[in-house]
Amino acid sequence: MIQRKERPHLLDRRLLMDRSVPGRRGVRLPPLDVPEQRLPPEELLRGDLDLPEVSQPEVVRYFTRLSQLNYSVDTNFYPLGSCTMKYNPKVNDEVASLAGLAWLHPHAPGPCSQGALKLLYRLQGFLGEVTGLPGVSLAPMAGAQAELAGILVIRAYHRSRGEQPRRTMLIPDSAHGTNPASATMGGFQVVGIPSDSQGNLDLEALKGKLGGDLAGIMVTLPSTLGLFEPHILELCRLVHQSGGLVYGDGANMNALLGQANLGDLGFDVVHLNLHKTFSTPHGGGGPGAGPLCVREGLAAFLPAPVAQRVQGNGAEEYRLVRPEHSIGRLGAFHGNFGVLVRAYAYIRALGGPGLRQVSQDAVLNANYLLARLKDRYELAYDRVCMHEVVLSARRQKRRGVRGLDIAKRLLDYGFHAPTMYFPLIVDEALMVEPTETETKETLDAFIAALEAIDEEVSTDPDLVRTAPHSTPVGRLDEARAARQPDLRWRRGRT
Amino acid sequence: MIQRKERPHLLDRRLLMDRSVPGRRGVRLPPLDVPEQRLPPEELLRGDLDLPEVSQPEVVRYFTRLSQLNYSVDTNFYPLGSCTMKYNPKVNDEVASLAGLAWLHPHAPGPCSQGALKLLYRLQGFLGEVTGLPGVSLAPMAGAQAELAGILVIRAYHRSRGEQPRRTMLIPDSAHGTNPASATMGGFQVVGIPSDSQGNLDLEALKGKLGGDLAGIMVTLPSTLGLFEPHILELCRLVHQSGGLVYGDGANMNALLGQANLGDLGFDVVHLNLHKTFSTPHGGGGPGAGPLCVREGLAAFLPAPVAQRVQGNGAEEYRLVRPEHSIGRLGAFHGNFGVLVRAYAYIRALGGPGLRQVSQDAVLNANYLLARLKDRYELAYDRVCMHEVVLSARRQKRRGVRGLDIAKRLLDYGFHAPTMYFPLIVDEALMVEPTETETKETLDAFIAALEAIDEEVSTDPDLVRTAPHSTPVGRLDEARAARQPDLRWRRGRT
Amino acid sequence: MDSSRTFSPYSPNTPEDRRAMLEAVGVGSVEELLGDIPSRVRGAPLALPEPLSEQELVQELEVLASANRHALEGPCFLGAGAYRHFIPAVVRAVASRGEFLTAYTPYQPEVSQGTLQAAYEFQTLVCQLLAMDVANAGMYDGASSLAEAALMACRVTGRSRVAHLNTLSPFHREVVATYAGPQEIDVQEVDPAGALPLRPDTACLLVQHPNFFGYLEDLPAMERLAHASGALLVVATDPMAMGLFRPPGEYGADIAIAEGQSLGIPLSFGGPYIGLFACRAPYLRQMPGRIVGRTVDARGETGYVLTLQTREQHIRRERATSNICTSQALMGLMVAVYLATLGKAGLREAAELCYHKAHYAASLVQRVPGYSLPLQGTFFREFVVQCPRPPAEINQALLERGILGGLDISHLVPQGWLLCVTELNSRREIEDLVRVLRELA
Amino acid sequence: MDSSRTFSPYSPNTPEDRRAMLEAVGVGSVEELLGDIPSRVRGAPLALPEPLSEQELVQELEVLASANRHALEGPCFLGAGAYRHFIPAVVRAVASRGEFLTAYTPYQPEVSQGTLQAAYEFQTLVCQLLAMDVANAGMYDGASSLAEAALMACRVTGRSRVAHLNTLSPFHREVVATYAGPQEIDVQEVDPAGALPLRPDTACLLVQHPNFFGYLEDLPAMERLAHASGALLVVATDPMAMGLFRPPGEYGADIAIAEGQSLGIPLSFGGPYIGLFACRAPYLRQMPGRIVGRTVDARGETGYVLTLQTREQHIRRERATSNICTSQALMGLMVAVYLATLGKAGLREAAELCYHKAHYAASLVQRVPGYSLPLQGTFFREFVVQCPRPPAEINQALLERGILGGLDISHLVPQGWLLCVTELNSRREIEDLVRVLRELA
Ligand SMILES: Cc1ncc(COP(=O)(O)O)c(C=O)c1O
Ligand SMILES: Cc1ncc(COP(=O)(O)O)c(C=O)c1O
Repeated sequence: MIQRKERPHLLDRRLLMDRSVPGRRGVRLPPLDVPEQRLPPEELLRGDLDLPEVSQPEVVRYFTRLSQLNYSVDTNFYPLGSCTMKYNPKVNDEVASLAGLAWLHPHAPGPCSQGALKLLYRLQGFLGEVTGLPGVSLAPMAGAQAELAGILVIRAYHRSRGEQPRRTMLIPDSAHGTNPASATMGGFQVVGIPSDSQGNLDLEALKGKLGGDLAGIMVTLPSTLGLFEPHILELCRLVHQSGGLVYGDGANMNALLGQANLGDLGFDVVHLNLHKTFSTPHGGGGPGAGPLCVREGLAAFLPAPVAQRVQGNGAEEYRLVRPEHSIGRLGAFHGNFGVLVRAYAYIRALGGPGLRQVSQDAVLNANYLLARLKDRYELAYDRVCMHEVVLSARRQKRRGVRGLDIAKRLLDYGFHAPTMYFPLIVDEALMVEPTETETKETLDAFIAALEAIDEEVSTDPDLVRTAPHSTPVGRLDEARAARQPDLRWRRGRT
Repeated sequence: MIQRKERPHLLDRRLLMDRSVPGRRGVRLPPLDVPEQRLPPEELLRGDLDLPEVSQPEVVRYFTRLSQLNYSVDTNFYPLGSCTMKYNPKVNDEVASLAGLAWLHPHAPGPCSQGALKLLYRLQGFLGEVTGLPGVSLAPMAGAQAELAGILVIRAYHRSRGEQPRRTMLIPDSAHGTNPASATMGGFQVVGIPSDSQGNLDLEALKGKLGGDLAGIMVTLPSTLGLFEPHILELCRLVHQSGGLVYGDGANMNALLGQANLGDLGFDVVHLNLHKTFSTPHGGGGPGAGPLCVREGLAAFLPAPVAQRVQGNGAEEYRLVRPEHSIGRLGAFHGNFGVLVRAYAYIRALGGPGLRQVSQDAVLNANYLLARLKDRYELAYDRVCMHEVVLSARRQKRRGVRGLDIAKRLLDYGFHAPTMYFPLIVDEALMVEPTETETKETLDAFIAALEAIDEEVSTDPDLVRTAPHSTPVGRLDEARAARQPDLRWRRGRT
Repeated sequence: MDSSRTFSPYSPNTPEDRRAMLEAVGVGSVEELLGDIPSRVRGAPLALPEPLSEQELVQELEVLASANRHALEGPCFLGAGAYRHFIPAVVRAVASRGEFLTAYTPYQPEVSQGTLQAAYEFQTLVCQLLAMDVANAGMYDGASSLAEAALMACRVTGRSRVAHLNTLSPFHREVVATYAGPQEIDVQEVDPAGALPLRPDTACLLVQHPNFFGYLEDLPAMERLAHASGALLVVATDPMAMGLFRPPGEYGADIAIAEGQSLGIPLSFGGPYIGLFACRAPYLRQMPGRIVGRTVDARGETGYVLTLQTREQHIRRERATSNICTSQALMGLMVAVYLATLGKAGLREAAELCYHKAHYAASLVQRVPGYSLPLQGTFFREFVVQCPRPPAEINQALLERGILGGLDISHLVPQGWLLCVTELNSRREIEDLVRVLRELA
Repeated sequence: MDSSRTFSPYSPNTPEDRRAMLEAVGVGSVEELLGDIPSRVRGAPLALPEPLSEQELVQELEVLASANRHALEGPCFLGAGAYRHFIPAVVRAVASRGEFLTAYTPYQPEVSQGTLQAAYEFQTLVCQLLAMDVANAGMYDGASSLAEAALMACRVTGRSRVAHLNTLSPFHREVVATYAGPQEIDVQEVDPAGALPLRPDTACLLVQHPNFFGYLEDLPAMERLAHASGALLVVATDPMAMGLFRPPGEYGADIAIAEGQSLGIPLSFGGPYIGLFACRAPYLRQMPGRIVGRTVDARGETGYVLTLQTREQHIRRERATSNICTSQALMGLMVAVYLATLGKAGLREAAELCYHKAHYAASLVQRVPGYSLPLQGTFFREFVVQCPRPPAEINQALLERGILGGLDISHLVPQGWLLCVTELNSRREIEDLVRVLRELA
């Protein structure tokens, strides 16, 4: 019998294959309108193809119900630090699905794709302007791929100078995991740089790592601690002095839009995450797009292709070209075009002043949270933050409740949890990024929830430790998942 | 503090005006690109316009969350009797939103609307074929409006014959409320006909009501009891003999698609509910469409406009015309075109055999429920049913639980309730219409839920009487709503 | 491979499922279940075209759609009751959500709070917009709303005559006639200029404002005229005009209705649209249509329900205030999302854009020799042009240049042409139009 | 009226909100919060075009979109890695739901079961399709998947040479080179005809099947070739072909990848697409990318989580199996919906439609004097035509007749032209194409 409070219709979690009934199907295909051709010999042909057999109503209902198990920006506040979960304008999805864009073939000849090429060309220009780095390739399909590409640009640059190979890539200990991983994939040796007591990169430690093997440094600005590196100019100077290049991880660009010219700051190569700063929807884990922006002298190394404008006979004409010393292709085609269209639309809707307002509001919202929460939750570093604030649940931990528990309890309050346990250098980190698209009232409600949870930590810690209680499923056994991997449906198993 | 099991984010039910903050807005409009003109004198202009001021992210989130409070065909089984809640094919929504259809102006001149007119013309033909009544007007915007129109056709017919006015409209006691209401609006006197012990129309009673004042009869086939009137031919003969016409309420046409020719049965005028039988989405209460189908001799009275094909210079051409003795217009334009497009697409996808299969499956599904449930729940009439089965909770009522309670308890099991307390002549009616788009497994789960509830009626009647327990809100106080009408937000009240 | 023709992608059950179910029912075939149907009406298969796969279906509809010239395809100056306005993407995003789209009328309020709360919002917005006390959840369209308003006025006053100005839309007039005729209600046209007293048996005066020709009426005078005879004042308005002009409620209207299409609903060749319907509080129980009310649940939480159902057909049957059942709920949702998105400032701005552009167009047109504006007064986004030659010819010539002209109303005004200009008409479009008119002078 | 230029419709807070927040923060302006930014890099406003209203934005994008000739606008015979297939409406209906579209990577599984269960379905479907043991939740695209597969093979075998057939897509080859280069992995082309033993330090043999030219490879021979040298067999395939042809798993592939675009993803000028990535169970822990696993929650109910994260960059950092983080989850959802909708019979039928139409087209083309099919063997929906004149000329002539021709591959095959035919090409389109070819013979 069913419990009073249960929502049984949300709990029919049978998989498609478990719902499969022989003979059912979801769509009818057109009849063959050409003479039937001889099929190839049997041994080349597929025997059984074990796919689900379900009707169209079942498909719609199954996935609609799945969707309702999700949390999303469209449902509520999603303060996941480092992820910039801002509102994704609906109009951008609409324009990206215009047939002239959504159904354009990547091999469509030049005269058939001038609109798309113009869009790419203009977007390159916009992003060059936003970063202050005019060489732009839109090819990378996410931030991490852009990092790899950027690292390869640095590698190609050094090679082009014919020096002995430089193998060291410096990476702060607060860096996102993709940075060291990308550096390694790019063939470099990763050398860590610690942060100082203020959360800044330890300049002295840096100085100790400079030298002839230095290829470059990967810096995130603001850092993953949500802090603007005050010594950034000096840092760049030092690295350049040693012959290295400075890579900027632009994942946190939401703090700097229209506020700082990254080129002027001394960055040589920077990637942007359009799925963060430029509001393209995250899709539950992609698609994203990670344009790579470089200073003039490095443009020849950019990943292929890039869009170019040429003066054709009278009219201007656009085309894709391979930069002269390109590090090569990153994917079969021209990047995640559908994502690029959305970012283009976003920039066109906001313009320069609008983008500048974005970063101002993002920073203000974060500092508002900081100011209102710092009495209850320890700050990782007690100073003004940029677009996100890193809290520590150290104080709560002393009362027996971990940051993880607080994060889970927030789900009961209807909020998504902050990013947990990152950056790695902050004990019990809770990294909160509100973004500019949230109202003050929402921030106030979030603050109230965190305050209430802090109360609960004192009054009823078990309530918090066993959270969440109101979500479609309870706390999940991740250890078991990793120990006994069950990664796909198999017949006869449930 | 928040309860363990509550879903607080679903409970922020503040209205738009309560969320309004001066200066916020959801969309930017283009700048004025013409010289500013002089505005009319102040006294013609609006002073304050008290509309909500909210940002775009808030609008999206507000309505997305509202939507999640809804039950729908896309989420689960919706066996609401008489409503034919079948699956609404997604492709039909897509084709209806093609710009050439969705953005066609109703006054677009003939040469600019040939595609739309052809669609209307063809749909008229399809529906004429489906009903066996070749005169079709697509103008009525729902079933009830079609009833009024049909009644007016009957009125006009009698008037055209120059007889003394016939004022009596016979209506069975099982009829839907729209039938008597429409007859009254059409200027007729409603005279009721009782049902006999088998749920059939009482032929003897009917005979007593025939006479020179008889304008016609409104029959629902199958009746709202889900039963096919076995004496339908005789009934039509008798009415015709008295000079009356037979109106068929086609709301239950899902039982008869491809099974019976309504013209051959003796109907003179029939409406269809495209939002039922022809799978157009109900939209939470519309839009619908109620085409009116009449026999040849009545076509001249149809509501305006109807589509016509003419042989233009060489090519065929379509246009809208006003039938010669039309009862007039029902709306400013040509009916709910967007709904008609969907119905057209539905018919094109299924064709004749497909439609026939629809009714077969609808009837089989209903009889399956009947067979599996009749041991637990009394049948209104113990006989084979058509597309829906009317149960009675009499037996459960004796154990202290009403049909209403059972309906509410079903919500806890994740199912929508059947139609309750209709038809009025069945005590504790639960009217279940499964439709053809449900799987046997879903029906089995529904049966299991009704069985479990019947157990609960014995073991824990209070659990049922206080249901629902798992829905976004509990049982609502409808009496209070009617006694103290609160029909709109007002400033300063909550 | 043609097996795919033999199944419906929308129906799940397979021959095996059916067999199992027939067995449970205890019959050998569905035919046995259909035994009550007289055999002589059965038999002939439906003569419908072959079923199409989804791919073919889309192709067929694309062909039909492209055989039309739609209103976003180029400059368009058609209005006359259906208006080309910009619709923000959020309206479509919300209204296409399956939970709204595929729900029924909210008969089980506990699982229909989405539809219900949205309808309550809609009622609020309609009241705010029209400055009226109460509103229902929407009617079929503006014209049928006006007809229902006329019937309602007759119920309220116990009278059976309806007067309307001669500036009422001819389409609305026809619908009023359709609804009024069978109830033996006389429909009478009065001239606003010669404001004679209304006949004492008049239930209401119907005034369209802005009227069919785009112009404001003298509502204070109409109010006096109606109320002096004990008739109700029924105002039919355009909701976009409500962004700029004083609302009916401020003129003493007893019932106010409007075609809601301007507020976020696509043209769609005339429907589905939605009728806005509002009245003064005392008349509430004579109002037709669904009404949503706020109440509390068993735990005291706020919730919404369909209310005052004793007015309705399913309770009151032949004594109902109207026969309306299924209405246009989804369109009401679209209106609510549209108004929430534009908001207070946005609706004002949109209305002003229309106003300025229409007036700019009018100022240019009347400077073209041969063209004049025969009507006096204040118009909103539509106005009548008297042309030097039949409007049909002008429209034809415009169409050849890719421009959809105004409505030919030469049967109402000699050489009359009803031109509509909205925020979607750019300056350039307006000036191109005027250039062509000059050629055709 | 131009005040509307000064706000962002996407950001809610008003000047008053900001003032209240600044007060709570205890600063006078946001500038003070940005004090760490060196003043000399600030200042100049961004030189970007003026912001657009939504209405103008849509108009601008419509102009850009209509400056392209898209693949549904008329007959199209382009393929070569991106395919024009029919996509059922349900795919778009599901993938556009905000709850899927606007969620992040499912880091909080308790509120992300939708994304997670869908990914588990995707993994299942990929395994079923390719007949492999395990799959990840998707990679950027097919080409980068192949590159990651090559790196993985090097990790598994501890070797650093990658061999591939000369029939591999040149685009894929380039991407493999990009990824392999920095790790000092040699990429070597081998000729399938001269099946020499592979060098002993070869980590894997990469085989595309059907290959770039549309033809099946001799996979049994390739399997022997690879495994004989202790190298892994990596097969890149096309998922639509899996409806008809034996899957890589049945040929002993160790890693199988595919570009998933054919399965419900629009062409979109080349992206976003998705790479399918599967391998044999023993290599699971060397697999790159996100993986979703089934587990239980605190109450013992089934639930899904991201798992085996110790392979990933955010845990393992420089020792991760890959740097991939954000991937193409939404495309994975689309693939899952597509496959669920077509199902077992549907995918087979779709593949057969492609096969028969492509072979019909080939049979007609090779009967046109001057045209021939230079390659032997079995092809699926693409084939190479040797033309009597440069393919560029032919394409140009076709375009003038509204037909998008095949890919010019004359740099790979003399006068070579890669023609693709899918279920979206009607018989008439095929015959029209052939007619034009005849004219151009
Ligand atoms: C600081 C930082 N760098 C890099 C990345 C990687 O970007 P992507 O996920 O687009 O590959 C992320 C994403 O979370 C990030 O937060
Ligand atoms: C039997 C019957 N007749 C008529 C109607 C009225 O149709 P509509 O709601 O389309 O006005 C209904 C709708 O519920 C019905 O069930």
